[in-house]
Formats: sequence, structure tokens, C-alpha cells
Amino acid sequence: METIQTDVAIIGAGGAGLRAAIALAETDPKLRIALISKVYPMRSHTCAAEGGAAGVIKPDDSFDIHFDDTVGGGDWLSDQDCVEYFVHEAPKELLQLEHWGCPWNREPDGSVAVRPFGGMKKKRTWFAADKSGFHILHTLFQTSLQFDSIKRYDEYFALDLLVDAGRCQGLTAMDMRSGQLRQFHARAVIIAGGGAGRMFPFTTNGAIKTGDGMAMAYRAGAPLKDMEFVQYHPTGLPNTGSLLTEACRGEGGILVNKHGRRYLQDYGMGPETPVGQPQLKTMELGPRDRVSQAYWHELQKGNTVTTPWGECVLLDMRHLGTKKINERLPLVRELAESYLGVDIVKDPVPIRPVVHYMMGGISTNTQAATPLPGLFAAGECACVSLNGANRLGSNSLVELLVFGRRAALSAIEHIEKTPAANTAALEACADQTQQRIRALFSRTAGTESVAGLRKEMMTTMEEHAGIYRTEAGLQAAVARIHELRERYRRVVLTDRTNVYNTDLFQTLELGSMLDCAEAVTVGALARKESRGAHQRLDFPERDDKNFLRHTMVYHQGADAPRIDYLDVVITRSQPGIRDYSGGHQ
Amino acid sequence: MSRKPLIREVPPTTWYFRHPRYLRYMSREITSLFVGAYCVLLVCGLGALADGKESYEAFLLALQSPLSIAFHVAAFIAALYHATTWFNATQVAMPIQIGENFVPGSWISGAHYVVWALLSVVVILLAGVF
Amino acid sequence: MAKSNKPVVWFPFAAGGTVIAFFIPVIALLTLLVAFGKVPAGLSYESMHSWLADCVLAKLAVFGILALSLWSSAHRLRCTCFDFGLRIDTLVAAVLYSAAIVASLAAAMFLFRL
Amino acid sequence: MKERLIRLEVFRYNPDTDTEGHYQHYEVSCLEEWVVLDALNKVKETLDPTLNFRWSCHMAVCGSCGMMINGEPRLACHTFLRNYPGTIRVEPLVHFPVERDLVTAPDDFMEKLKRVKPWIIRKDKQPIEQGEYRQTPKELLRFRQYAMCINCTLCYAACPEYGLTRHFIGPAALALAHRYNQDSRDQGRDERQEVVATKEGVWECTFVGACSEVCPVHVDPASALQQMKIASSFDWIKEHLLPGGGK
Ligand SMILES: Cc1cc2nc3c(=O)[nH]c(=O)nc-3n(C[C@H](O)[C@H](O)[C@H](O)COP(=O)(O)OP(=O)(O)OC[C@H]3O[C@@H](n4cnc5c(N)ncnc54)[C@H](O)[C@@H]3O)c2cc1C
Ligand code: SF4
Ligand code: F3S
Ligand code: FES
Repeated sequence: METIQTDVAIIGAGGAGLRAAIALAETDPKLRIALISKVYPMRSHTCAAEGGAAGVIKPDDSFDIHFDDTVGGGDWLSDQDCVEYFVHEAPKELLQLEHWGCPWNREPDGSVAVRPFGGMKKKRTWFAADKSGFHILHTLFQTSLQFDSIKRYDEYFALDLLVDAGRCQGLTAMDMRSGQLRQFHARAVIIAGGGAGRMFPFTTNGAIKTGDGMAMAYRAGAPLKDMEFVQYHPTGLPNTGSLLTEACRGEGGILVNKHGRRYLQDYGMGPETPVGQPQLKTMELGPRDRVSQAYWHELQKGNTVTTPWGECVLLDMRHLGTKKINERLPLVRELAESYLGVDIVKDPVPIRPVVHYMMGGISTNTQAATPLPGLFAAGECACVSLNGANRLGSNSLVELLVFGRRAALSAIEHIEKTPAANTAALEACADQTQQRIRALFSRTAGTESVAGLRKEMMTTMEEHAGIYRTEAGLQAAVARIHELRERYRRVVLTDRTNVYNTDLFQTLELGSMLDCAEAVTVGALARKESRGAHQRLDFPERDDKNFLRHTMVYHQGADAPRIDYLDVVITRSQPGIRDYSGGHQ
Repeated sequence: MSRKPLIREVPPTTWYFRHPRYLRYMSREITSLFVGAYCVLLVCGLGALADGKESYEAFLLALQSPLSIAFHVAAFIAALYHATTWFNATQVAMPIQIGENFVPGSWISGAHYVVWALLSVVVILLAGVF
Repeated sequence: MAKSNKPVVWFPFAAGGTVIAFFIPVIALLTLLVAFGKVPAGLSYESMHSWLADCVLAKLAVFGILALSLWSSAHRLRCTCFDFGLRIDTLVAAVLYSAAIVASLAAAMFLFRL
Repeated sequence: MKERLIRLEVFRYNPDTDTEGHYQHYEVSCLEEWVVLDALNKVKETLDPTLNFRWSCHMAVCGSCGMMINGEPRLACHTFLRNYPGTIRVEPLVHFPVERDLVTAPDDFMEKLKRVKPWIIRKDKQPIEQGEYRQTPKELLRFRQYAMCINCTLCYAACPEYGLTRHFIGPAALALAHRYNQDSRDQGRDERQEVVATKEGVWECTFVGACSEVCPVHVDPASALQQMKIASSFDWIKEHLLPGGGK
């Protein structure tokens, strides 16, 4: 197996991975940086983010308000030291991006423009039309091209971390186009592998979001934190799951049920605001968890509209007018038109909540370091505890930047004090990957198919680990996922060739998703309260006495995982009531 | 085994049969043959004019042969085709931004067509067709 | 890599393309009338001669239209040859550009003699 | 929602076993509102797991799923079955080496992209603390269209000149150079001209216009390239014909 020596290896070239790579290259031009990604960087799913990125920039706004919005939005499960650091770094990072050429929308005077977003008390979301993530990703990618020290390994599928002497010192990966295995020996590893929404059948997430990074760290001994918090986005297309950005509501779109009633007022987000005059932090601009939950209640009450694609509610943007829609929401119009055949200028669009984002992930601290020395993580795959129990729209894109950079700086600090590697030990470790892959290739007896298992996993997750959860459902889910993990060991490849074998990659991805699904379900079963995106019908109240803490799930091989807890860091905001009544409590 | 990418060569002499839009492109380009030849013919006419009345009138008479008629029809069509493709293309090559927005391309081509029509009428009047 | 000198040939090509578009169709229409035996009054020897012999501006205009159109056609033909698979671009270019220059010089000479 | 039996004719090539490509036929039942990518996924899930193609976003933004569909370069996730009544022929993007099945190697494009220096170049960098570079909406609109490129390389598959002369930098990379040239924050046009104005740059373009016709996000590279030709010509005149090189 060919060995590649490098200083820092980054797994993932989405927003977080690219930001980390640039920070490394800028801070120390002599560093050798390996940027490893299973897709070309600009294909990473950051490109799909539409709405925008939050950072305090306007005079009427303040760090404190951004802090309060984030902590309250996260239902007090955020670590407040982390949020503090984040809100201060956010505008710097967004300005940096501006200096690198990101085409942010502007005010007539040439300053950047901001838009309102769900759960935010002030307008502070920077946006580039409704292609914000796309522009961020391409700006980062193109900027990264000027650094020769960033060596890209495009279409390399990362498999396992190399751990020796209690430190993470590299990884194994497969060159997807030759099918050959490589080992990267690195003095520090940063995982920026993105989310895992593909565990669910209806999701805004792209095909690549299979939680490989999370699973890799998990298998190597790093705990996964708060995995039970899975965000549903209230407005997804019912057939493809494609997202209609929150900006639809930010710009003034309204949600109505089959009687034409703006039902959010019935779920603690009222009273009704005038149509076309969205008010921050209330009604349609409530937080995602609440708005998605309201859909579920409407569904129970039979207030949803029956469409060929299932039960839906309606997102009405007609009153915004053609001009504003074309100017601010062109992508939304295009998506609804082509995939659903609905012109938002003329008709309301049927929508439903779809899985969108993983609040949980590889446990990291405010320095972006995991408990496993030498391993750092940033972006959606990490849980730095910024988002708590519910992420506010437009905080994630900034998180990529802030903690992508932070991970890079921490990695440099770590490198300075690490001893030399024991190459032989790392090679022995890498051999295990080789054996795993060989075993997979040589297995012939078996009846399980990837597509079949994947489908069962998705159905289980949708049924039992969705917007509302129960003890019985979760128990069934835990058992089912456990069973699927066992059956996974009998999966047989149909394709045993080497070059660009997507049958193989889908098999590996399924393995990652099952690992993540395990952490989600056991975490959810153990958390006997309702908080943010985790809602239990049997425990409808938040329980700060027992659960104001993070779930930590540890991998135990084939056995059931071990659960532990970690206290939430509280500096100045004590748990309170999440108020989205627009001050009409 | 490892990579062995398949290279599919482009047939250098027949590629334009692959897609109607390539044929349209080639027909646009091929107008140059007719226009060029036509210009050479005009130069000859100029030569005849310089040689005196007789040779000029002989030239005009020679233009009336069937071959010449066919050629003229071809050249005229070619020139027309060239003109339309050219006017439609100027908006692409030279977009104009007034205020924030770009002037719609159809306006730019439209303006060209108007000028073209005026110029043609002037030339026709000068030539004393009517 | 050095910057290309293509503008030398491309600029007159672009200018010529515009000239062709504006003028050649109507001129071709006139000579088409001639070909059909209907010589417009303005194309008679007398009027052509008096028009061109007396007015330098007219001479210049005619020369400009012809030279640019010739150049433009030659350049485009060069590209077309390449597109047809003729891979001897330098030779093609030399022949076609020379032809355009020779024809333009001839035109200049004739105009001068008028 | 109508279901329909879709007949696909898909290009297959496996370097481990094949020396040439061939076509394989599949029949799958699909919903009328689906896209070609959905049909391919269904084939992979239910008929033939060995069929390989790239995709991720399913919303025409990641640029992964470019392929020839009935001879036209298209995004499979944005090509609707309802517009294709007959057999659908799917093959990898032309002008690129085929790794396997519908998967091509875009290395040449990636290398060319880097050569046009698609990043902001400044002579005087303003510190972050001083805030944003001011840019009016008008200045933004001067380049935004060219910043929309999703790097799907459909335009490379469409451009015959790229097929005939592989050293041509090509439409998308050049359009991105134009994007930065047009950005009021950028001062790097001179550097980019070292690539743009060479024999490999805009002068290889004969304005076929196919690039703009196939571009799924309306970048209009043809327009960018023609604008750059005009600007480069004026540069040349300044450098060679004006006293002092126009400096
Ligand atoms: C449709 C949509 C809209 C969104 N809108 C917004 C918004 O408006 N505002 C906001 O703040 N947030 C938004 N988000 C959330 C945000 O975009 C994501 O959380 C964020 O982009 C994740 O970035 P990332 O860098 O962590 O991961 P990604 O961009 O997903 O990148 C993951 C990278 O990891 C690589 N990778 C994964 N597995 C492997 C492996 N095994 N081997 C090698 N490489 C691997 C991939 O190739 C990829 O390069 C949105 C999300 C979605 C899905
Ligand atoms: S210019 Fe258009 S067609 Fe070409 S790569 Fe970019 S998005 Fe694709
Ligand atoms: S198709 Fe090719 S030739 Fe030019 S206009 Fe587009 S790059
Ligand atoms: S799947 Fe992303 S562009 Fe088609």
C-alpha cells in the first residue's frame, strides 16, 4: 500500500475542510496539507445551502443578541463559551470571505445586505441571492487554488483513522478511480466530512451526506455527541426533498393549512402578523423545530392537503410579486417549477418537513479538538455544541468557517508538540483496513443487498426517530438498527472490480450510516425529555434537572454502544422559556 | 488492475454531423466563402469600371448569365444569413449596462436591425432603384 | 506563454463582419437585380463613374467596405478550413490573407485610376 | 402521477474487462415527473448495481451528474423524463476520457481552472478590521452571472473547438477569469491576460456558441469570451500602436 507523508490531513473538502486548508496554508506556508475528498471540492454539499450566513454587522445589532438567539434557539443545550467565541468570530469570517470575492448581496451604498431568518431577532443573515452556500463553497475552493501547499486528493474515499499511542496519526483512503488503497501518515487529522441526513428517506441532503466522517471517528474511539438532535426543515419539496430555503419565509412567504389558516398561531408562535410583513422571531419566522412540529400536529388533526406526493401544507408566496421573487428567490421559483410543476408566482407550493441537518456529531470542544489527541473536527460532522438542540438557520455556514479555521490553528499547535510517528505501527494499523476491504470483496455467501438494507434503515428512522418519538418506537428502532448492523456484515458486493466501483462505495456508506443511526436511536431512547428537535410524546416537557447535558455515545464494536453524559457549559444565560410570540406572551 | 481511461477521439473532418447546432455553425461560417467570392467579383467590377464604359457594360452583361444568377442568389442568401447571425450576436459580445440592469439583448439586436433597414433603404434610394 | 498577436487579424475580422452585415446584403440585392437584367439607374456607367471619380470620400468608403469584407471573409474561411479538418493552418492563413490583401490592393488601384 | 416504462440505452465501459465501450439496454418503470437521474438510480437499485455514475445534490447545483442524453450534454438531475417520449440514450460527456461507464475524468478542466487564477488579486490588501470592500449592486451585477458556474463541464462537452484542440482553456475556465476581471474588488486582470490572451486562451474560440446553449445555469460563457476578445484586442492596440505601450 502506498504511503503518503503529510503534516495535516483533512477529510472533506466542503466549506469546513476548505476553510481549514486555507487557514493552514496561510498560517504556515511550509506545512504539507493533504485535502482528501470523495467528491471534487465544489461538489460538496455546502453548495446546496441557499439562505445565508449569520454575522453581526449592522449598527442596530449586537453580539449579545446573536448569542441570546443562538442559545435560546438551541433550547439551552449549547455550550455558551462556544457560542460566545462563535458570535465574535462570525463577522470576521464573513468579511474575510467578502475579501476573497464572495458575491454577497449589497445595499445601494455598497455595504453588504442582510436578511431576516428564522429564530433571529435582528436581520443579520448575509446572503448571495438564494445561492449563498454555493458561492461560499466556490469562493473558498477558488481561493484555495492559489496555495500550492494544499495538495488535493480528489475522489479519495477515506476509510479508517490510523491511531497509535493514543493519538490519531493518519488515515487510510481509497483512490476511487483506481481502486487502490493509500495510507496517509499525518501529524494531525481534521475531519470535515459533513452530515448524515441520508439515513432518512426524505432529506435535503445530497447523496454524499452519509456520515462517513462521524462513523470513522466513532469507530476510532472518539464519542459522538447529541446525535439524537436531527433537524427537520419545515419547507421541503414533498417528492425530491429539495429545500425551499427559509428565506422564502424571511422574505414574507406564509404557511397555511387546507382551510387557508395560518396555523402557526395555534402553536405558540402567534398572534398572526400581517401578510407580507414578516416579523422577526414569530409566526413563519419561528425556529425550525417548532415550525416542523406544527406540521405534525396539523397532520394529526387532518388539516393537511392531500397531494399525489403525500400529505402537505402550503407555502404561499404569491403576494411577494414577480419582481421580488425573481430578485431574491430565483432558485426557489426554478425548483418548484421544474420538479413540482408549481409556479410560486401564481400558486402556493405544497411542502412538508424534511430531514435537513445533524446538530450532533463528533464531540469537539471550542478549540475544535476531539477527545482523541491529534484528531480535530469541524463543520456539520462535528458537534462543537454551538447549535444545541436546534440549529438556527444561517448559523451553520458560519460555523464551517469559524471552526474550520479554529481546527486548523489547533492542529498547528498540536503538531508543534507531537513526537515522531512509529511508522511500523501505523502500517500495521492500515493493514486492518486492507483486510476489511479484502474480506468484503471475497465474501460470496450472503443474501443481503445494499439497496434493501438501506431502505429498511430509512423506513425505521422515518417511522421511529422522526419529528415525534416514543419509548416503544425508539426501542423498536434500536433493536432494528442493531439487527441491520448485524445483517450488514453479510452484505455481498455485486461488483468486484476496481475502477470507480460505486457499488463498493455505497456499501461503505451504508456502514457509516448504520453507525450513525445507532448513535441517533440510542441517544434518543435515553433522553427522556423534549428539547428542541428531540420531541418525545411520552416526555413532552424539557427536563433541565436530568438532561441539561450532552449525550456522549461510544462505539463498542458489534456490541451496543456505551452512553455517557457531559455537562452543558453555561456562562450567563440560564435556561428559560423559548418565546416566539413576537412579544405577545 | 488500475485506471485505463477510454479516450474517444473526435472525428476531425466529420464532427459537425454530430449535432444540428454544429451544422448551423458551419453554415454560418461557410457564408464567408460566398461573401468573399462576391467581394472579389465586386473588385472585378471596379476594375471594369476603371477600364472604361465598354468593359463596364460588358461586365454588367456578363452578370446576367444563369451561373451568375445562381451565384448571386447564393451570395445574397449568405449575406443575409451572416447579417442576422451577426446582429443576434452583438448583444452577446457587447452587453450594455444602464443603471443597475443590463439592457435586454433583444433591444440591442433590435436597434441593429433598425439601423440596418435604414441603411439599406438609403443605399437602394441612392442606387436609384425607384 | 506569450500573448497572442491574434488581435491583428481578429480586429479587422470583427470590423469586417459588421460591415458585411450592414452593407453586403443590400449591395448583393442590387447586383442581383443586374443579374436579372434590371440595372438600377445608379449602377449605370455614367453615374457610377461620376460618383466615384469626383468624391474621395466615396472612394474611401468603397475601399473600406471591400477591404474589410475581404479580410473578414478570408479570416473566417481560414477557421472554417480548420473546422473541416485541414490541419495546415499556417499555409491556409498565408494563402487566404494574401488573397485578401491582393484583392484589396487591386481595388485601391482601380479606385485610384478612376 | 402516471407511471411509464422507460427504455434506457446506457454506455458501459469497464477498464478491468473491456477495451471498448458498448451500450446496454434497461427497462424500468418510472414516474412521469422523474428525471433521468431517478431512472438511473432505479436501475442501479433494482436491476444492475454495477452501473456507475456520479451524482449528489439532485437539484442542479453540485455539477456532478453531467452526461450526454440523446446526444446533448445535460445534467441528469435536471432532465425530465416527460420530455423524452422514446428510448433515452445515455453516454458519458464527450471530450473527456471515460474512467468507467458514465464517469469521466475532468482533470484537464481542473488544471485549466487553476491556470486562469480564479481568485481575487489585490495590490493593496485592506485589513479585515476596516470592513468590507464597498461594491454597489450595479458592480455586483457586472459579474454575478459569470460567478454562477457550477463547473459541470457541459460546455466543454459542447464546444467543438475544445474537442478539436485540447490545449484550449475552454469556456467555463475563461468565463471565470472574466468573472474576476469584472469584479470591482479585483486588480488581477493583467496577470490573467497572460493566459487569457494567449493562443490557448480566448483566441481558440470561434464563437460556436454551443457552450452557452447547453449551460444549465445560464452563465453564457460565449458572451464572456467575446467580451474578452474585444478587450484583449484593445489591449494589443494600446501595447503595440500607442506611444509608450499605452502605459
Ligand atoms: C439544502 C441545504 C440548505 C442549507 N442552507 C443553509 C443555510 O442557508 N444557512 C446555513 O447556515 N446552513 C445551511 N445548511 C447547512 C449547511 O449547508 C451544511 O451544514 C454545511 O454546508 C456542511 O458543510 P461541511 O463542510 O461540514 O460538509 P459538506 O459541504 O457536506 O462537505 C463534506 C465533505 O466531506 C467529504 N467526505 C465525506 N465523506 C467522505 C469520505 N468517506 N472520504 C472522503 N471525503 C469524504 C465530502 O466529499 C465533502 O467534500 C443547508 C444545508 C442543506 C442540505
Ligand atoms: S459555464 Fe455553464 S456549462 Fe460550463 S461548466 Fe459552468 S455551469 Fe457548466
Ligand atoms: S462553444 Fe466553444 S468556440 Fe467559443 S463560444 Fe463557446 S467556447
Ligand atoms: S446531482 Fe448535483 S447537479 Fe445533478
